Amino acid sequence: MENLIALLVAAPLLGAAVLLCGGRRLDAVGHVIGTVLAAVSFVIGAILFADMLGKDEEHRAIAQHLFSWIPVEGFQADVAFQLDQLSMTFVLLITGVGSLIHLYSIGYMEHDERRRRFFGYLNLFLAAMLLLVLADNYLLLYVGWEGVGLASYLLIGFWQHKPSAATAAKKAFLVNRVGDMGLSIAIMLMFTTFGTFAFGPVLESTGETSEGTLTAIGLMLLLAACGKSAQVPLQSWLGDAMEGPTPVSALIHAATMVTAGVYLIVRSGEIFNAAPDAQLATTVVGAVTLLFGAIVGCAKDDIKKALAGSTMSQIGYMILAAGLGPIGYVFAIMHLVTHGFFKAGLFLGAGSVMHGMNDEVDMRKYGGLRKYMPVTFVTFGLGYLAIIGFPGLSGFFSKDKIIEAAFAKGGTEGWILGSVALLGAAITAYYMTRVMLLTFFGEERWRNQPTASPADPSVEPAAEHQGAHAEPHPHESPRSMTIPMIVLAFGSVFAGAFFGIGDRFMHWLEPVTEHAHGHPPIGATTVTLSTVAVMVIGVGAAYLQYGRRPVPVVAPRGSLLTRAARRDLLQDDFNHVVLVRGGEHLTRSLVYVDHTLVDGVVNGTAASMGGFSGRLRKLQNGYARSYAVSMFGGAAILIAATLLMRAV
Amino acid sequence: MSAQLAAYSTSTGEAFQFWVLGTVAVVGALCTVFMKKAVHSALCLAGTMIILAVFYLANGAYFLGVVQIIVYTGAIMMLFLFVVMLVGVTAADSLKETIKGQRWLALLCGLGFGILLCAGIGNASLNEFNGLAQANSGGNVEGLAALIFTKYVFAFEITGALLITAAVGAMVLTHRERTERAKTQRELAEERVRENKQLPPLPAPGVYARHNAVDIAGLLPDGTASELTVIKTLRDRGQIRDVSNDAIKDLKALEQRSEERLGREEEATK
Amino acid sequence: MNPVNYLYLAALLFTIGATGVLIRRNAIVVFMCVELMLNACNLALVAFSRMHGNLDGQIIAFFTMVVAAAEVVVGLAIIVSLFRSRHSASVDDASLMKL
Amino acid sequence: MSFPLLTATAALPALGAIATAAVPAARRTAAKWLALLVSLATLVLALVVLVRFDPDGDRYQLTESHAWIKDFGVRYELGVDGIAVALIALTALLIPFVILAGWHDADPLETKSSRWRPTQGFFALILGVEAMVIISFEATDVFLFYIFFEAMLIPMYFLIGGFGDRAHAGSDEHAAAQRSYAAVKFLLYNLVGGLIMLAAVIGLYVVAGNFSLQEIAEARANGSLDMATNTERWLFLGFFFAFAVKAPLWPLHTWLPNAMGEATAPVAVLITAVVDKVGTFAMLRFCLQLFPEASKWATPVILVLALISIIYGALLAVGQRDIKRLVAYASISHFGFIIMGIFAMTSQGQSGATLYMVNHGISTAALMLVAGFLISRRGSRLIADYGGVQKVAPVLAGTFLMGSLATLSLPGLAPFVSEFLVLVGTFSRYPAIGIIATFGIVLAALYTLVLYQRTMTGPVKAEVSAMPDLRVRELVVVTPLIALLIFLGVYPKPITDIVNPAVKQTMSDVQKKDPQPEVEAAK
Repeated sequence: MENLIALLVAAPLLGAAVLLCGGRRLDAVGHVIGTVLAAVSFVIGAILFADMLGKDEEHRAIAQHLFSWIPVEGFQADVAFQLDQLSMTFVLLITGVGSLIHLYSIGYMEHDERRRRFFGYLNLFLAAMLLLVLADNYLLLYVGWEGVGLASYLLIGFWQHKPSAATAAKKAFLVNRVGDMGLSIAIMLMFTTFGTFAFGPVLESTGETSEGTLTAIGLMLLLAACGKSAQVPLQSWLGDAMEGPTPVSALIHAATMVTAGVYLIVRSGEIFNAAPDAQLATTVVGAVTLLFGAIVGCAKDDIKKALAGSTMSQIGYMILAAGLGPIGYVFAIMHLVTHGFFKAGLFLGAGSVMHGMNDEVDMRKYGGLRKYMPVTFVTFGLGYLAIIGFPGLSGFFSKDKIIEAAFAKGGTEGWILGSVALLGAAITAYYMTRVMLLTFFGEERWRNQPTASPADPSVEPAAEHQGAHAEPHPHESPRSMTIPMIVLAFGSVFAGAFFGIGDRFMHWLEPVTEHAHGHPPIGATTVTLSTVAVMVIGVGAAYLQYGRRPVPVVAPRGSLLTRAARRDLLQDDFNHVVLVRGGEHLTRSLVYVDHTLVDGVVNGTAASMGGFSGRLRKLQNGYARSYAVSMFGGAAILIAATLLMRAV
Repeated sequence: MSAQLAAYSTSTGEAFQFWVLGTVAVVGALCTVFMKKAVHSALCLAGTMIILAVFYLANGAYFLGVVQIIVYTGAIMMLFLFVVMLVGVTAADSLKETIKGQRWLALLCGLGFGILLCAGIGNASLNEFNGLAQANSGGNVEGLAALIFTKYVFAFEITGALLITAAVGAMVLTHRERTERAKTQRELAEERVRENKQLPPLPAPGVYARHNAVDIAGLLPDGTASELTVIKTLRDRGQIRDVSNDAIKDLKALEQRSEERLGREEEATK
Repeated sequence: MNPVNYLYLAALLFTIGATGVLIRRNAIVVFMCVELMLNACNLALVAFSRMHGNLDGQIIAFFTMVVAAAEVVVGLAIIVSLFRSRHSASVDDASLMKL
Repeated sequence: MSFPLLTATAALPALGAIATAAVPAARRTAAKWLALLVSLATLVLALVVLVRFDPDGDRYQLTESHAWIKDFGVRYELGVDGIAVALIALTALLIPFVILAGWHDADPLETKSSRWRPTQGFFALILGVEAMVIISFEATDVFLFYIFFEAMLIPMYFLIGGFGDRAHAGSDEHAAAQRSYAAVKFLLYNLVGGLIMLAAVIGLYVVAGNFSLQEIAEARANGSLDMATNTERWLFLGFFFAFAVKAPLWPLHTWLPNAMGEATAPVAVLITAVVDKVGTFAMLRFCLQLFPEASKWATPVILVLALISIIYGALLAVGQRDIKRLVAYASISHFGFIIMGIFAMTSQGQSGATLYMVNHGISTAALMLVAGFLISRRGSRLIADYGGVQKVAPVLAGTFLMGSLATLSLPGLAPFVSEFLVLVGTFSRYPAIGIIATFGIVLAALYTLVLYQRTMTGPVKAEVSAMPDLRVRELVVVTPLIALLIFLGVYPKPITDIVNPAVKQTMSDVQKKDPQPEVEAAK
């Protein structure tokens, strides 16, 4: 069984290698190979899962040691995998949702001549993510970590001819790199502290070192998590990442990239448990991001960006939960899984809507689409209900638990965090309802006015086949796209109940992330009720604003907050002014310095030498006799020198 | 004591000779440097060399002494004199210095150098003179020969090569190959006509004055001397005696004398 | 008298010769001064040979003479051709080495 | 007396150079093939060395020793330790690619006369450089090393000054002026360094009485030769200065951008990937072994300088408008890492540094050569002249991306291993410096990705639209390099196994122990 673990990673990796190196002759079958290999990896995951269920709780974790990677004096890095319940959960999520997205992409990217490469990148993405969750030491995890960054870079910038896409990709990679810096520093700290960075030894011996060190490590890990999971202050890349094809967004948001941060924190639970300050920081980051993303989500008219905002805030929930320590880990992961289902569903739905609307993304130009694309409507709707935490659907169970845990943290913190979480739930309900109403209800605003087709006709080749400039003809998407949406819809409906009822999921994860029952100051039922209540309020508010009155096609100027939120709460502007501008000035001045100062000193000496020699040249008057004089004088001096030497 | 003294002192005769001739040698050397005319320098140098030859003999280097006289004074100095004649006996270069500060620098260096040398010799305690008595026992020339043809034989051979090379080099340097045949009288004449140079033969020197030596320029009607009348070589050497104005002087003297005579005659009439 | 005086004399002559080389402009005289220096050296060598009581010094002096002879021949030839080409025997006229 | 393998490894390319130079002017292609074959044969010999070398054997192996200049105790002493073996292998590996990449760089222009024979000269010079580099890796006699360390400059000078990049903005005269400026700058910088080193070498002889690295090192170790503290420090500085110029270390770096910018891409690779390695290598072999105390004394300053190089080089790379100059500044940053690793005095740092030399050689070669292909197609070095290449020449863009990723040391590619080792090694002794150096990672990502974005992505520029994709020859050059990058990234063990013992030796020379983790984790 152990030997299968490597295959999990190997299958998609092989796919990536074959597809990227294969060349044009694979264009015809590329997508098939990619999807099949993703599916293969899912099947292997399922087999291992079944095997794991067969064992008793204590012996479920299995490991595989491949080879010694970097053997240096006192520094041992191995390529070794470990598969425990936590990793298993991720493996299933990644490969499962991933395979579905592959399937979906076959239809979505049908008309893109670079589809083969697209699938290659998707496979690479899966492989990297699997490596990340299967690694048994932080360094190997780091490899997966950066690999994910690379894959996201390639995929976000897939339509490279669009400068915006290229920029977005670069931005994503850079912001992630900042996070990666945190991770690498954390690893160095571990090495200097524990002399190793394998999960086992490190996490076991957290007790033997000072809290300060652990806090430092924890904060560095948090920084890393912020980078990958788009948490404040490193969240700015997520919105721009929408430049990529929609399946990519689905993959990034639901299954792979952004969940990595949560995984990292939960995996390093022991460290955080021993470092309360780090935990506090984590919860704060989670809470802030939760509100941040929600507010941004309310203001965006671009359907994908609205969903991006929601992702941000949902991940905020998870980070918050993870920051709560043992009482939260399980729920963080549980929400992660359910979120994986419904967010993937939502994104695929959005993709399908765009697919039918000539890749129009402005929700204000949608409206009344439900009767044109019923399947999309239903699946999207289910996803919607799930995310707002409609009782009985998956989102309800996971999010509710998190809010409980937040309160259970106790003390003022508990109250603050809990109420923030509640507020977040309300806002979530509001903006998701807004999205729903704008898209599927109301009058058909896309009629008798040409869609603002993208400036560059070659943009989004997926659109080229349908007269991009004419009035859109909304239509249901092909089978290959609807099936994954249906499957995901099932997931988003029942997953929560399946996990939540009887705490099945909790018991499943407990051996890894030892769970502690928190005792909220107010009863669980109260919390549940209030959650539902705020949800209803949010929905109502949204209905009053968008359901009753007709929606203007052109967005109104809006309040200051709205405008700020449209610009991601000015975070990008800040980055631009402070980092980009500052950096440009710095580099430019440095180039100048290098050319004038460092180089100038040298050239200066050279010039002065030249002048000196020019003056010296006057002595060379060409008269043999004056040369002779100097010779003679030299001889005299020599004699003098010898005499002196002898005298001394 | 006395034995040691004997080791590094010489007979008073030699001492006397040294002081006298040494002074002369130094004077000769100085003259060599400071004489205006090259000929004089050469002669002074010759003198110095002869004195050196004497010193060689005094130092027991009989062979060298003789060679010095024969080779140097006899051959080399004569060669010098030849060249001087070739270049011009009186080609005296003005001792006026052209390069700024050269002379003072030279003298300074020279002075310093000399002092330093003497100082060096001075503090090199050279008191061991074990004479050439047994080195020259078998005769000086034999001793040298023994060394030259055994120890220094290769150097000797090489000097032979050197001498030959020098001789050939001298020939190459001085010999000028005549590339085209000599011009005939007619050709020369025609050339002169073509270039319109001095068609008739050059005027003879001193014709219009009362002299007729080759080195005296003839006078033009206005009494100035004409360079043309003197041969080129003399002109190059600047060996033209200008008599234009002593001719006038002679005339003055003549008139005076005649006046005196006339005056005496007047007195006679009273 | 101490035979070392010969050395002093040699030093003196050498210095005079050297100074002459520096001062005079007439190539021939310069050349004579060079000869003077050579001779001074010879005198020193002879004195040394007497001092050490072996003939090697004289041998060297002998070789010096031979080489001097060769050198004089070539040097004078050079002077003559120089004079031919530029009608002057001044060393300063041959100052084409300046830049 | 066994077969003198090391001598042969160095002599083969030297003879090859002579032979290549002797090929008649008309038989240009023959010269190229000859050079290629010779370099391949050298590679084979280098591999033999690699195989014959026993990591667990004594320190210097395959040694040869003959008296050379008896009066000064100069001996012709060769011997290789693990570090040298790795670098010799690297050199011998890169040269064939350099030759292949420069296949047409030295074809004579029509304007020149037919007797003009640059091609032979170009390849002969490359082989000459190879020979000298290899022998200076092998030399265990300080004087012998010095000679070739200096002699290297001559062929490099002609390679830089004589065979400029034909893709030059501005007139030919301007190009020529720029080129000669760069060449002279290169020569002067390195000569000054070399002369100061010569002084130090002589000083060493005065102090130690001979030039043999082994003898001196032993004498230093067993205390039979003790230098006055100041003497040792001065000698150390003399050596270090020369190596720092060669490496190059801030603020002695300014010759590198000019040289790499003006030279053809293969020559640029030769400079940064092969010749400069001699500098860092020599720091490891000579500075640390001969002057351990002084090295420890100078460590803080050197580390700070290295740190400045890292950040400064990266920032300047961001600011460049010229592709090749950008790569040059990136290299400066990387050399900062190498030197930092060497003087962190931890076995991770030094193993990392050695790995870094190898990996940086390969990665820079990959990036620079692809950039060269790119430049030769468009005829311009300015980043602004490119755009959308990815659409017209995907393979070229792909290889270029791989090169860039290697340069930003992406995990999974070789440079990551070395860079992380260096960082860990430094961090475990000097945490602050380690952390600051980590910023270099972000900056590296910045300049490489900016370069890739501006050249490869975006709308296709008109001048680029007709650009052909990589040809077979170019693929043959690039593919093995990239494959190697991936392999060494996943499985660096072959190299680390060779390097580790040597590093352990060096650590014992400087009498330094790795800092121990504060918690002895349950392994």
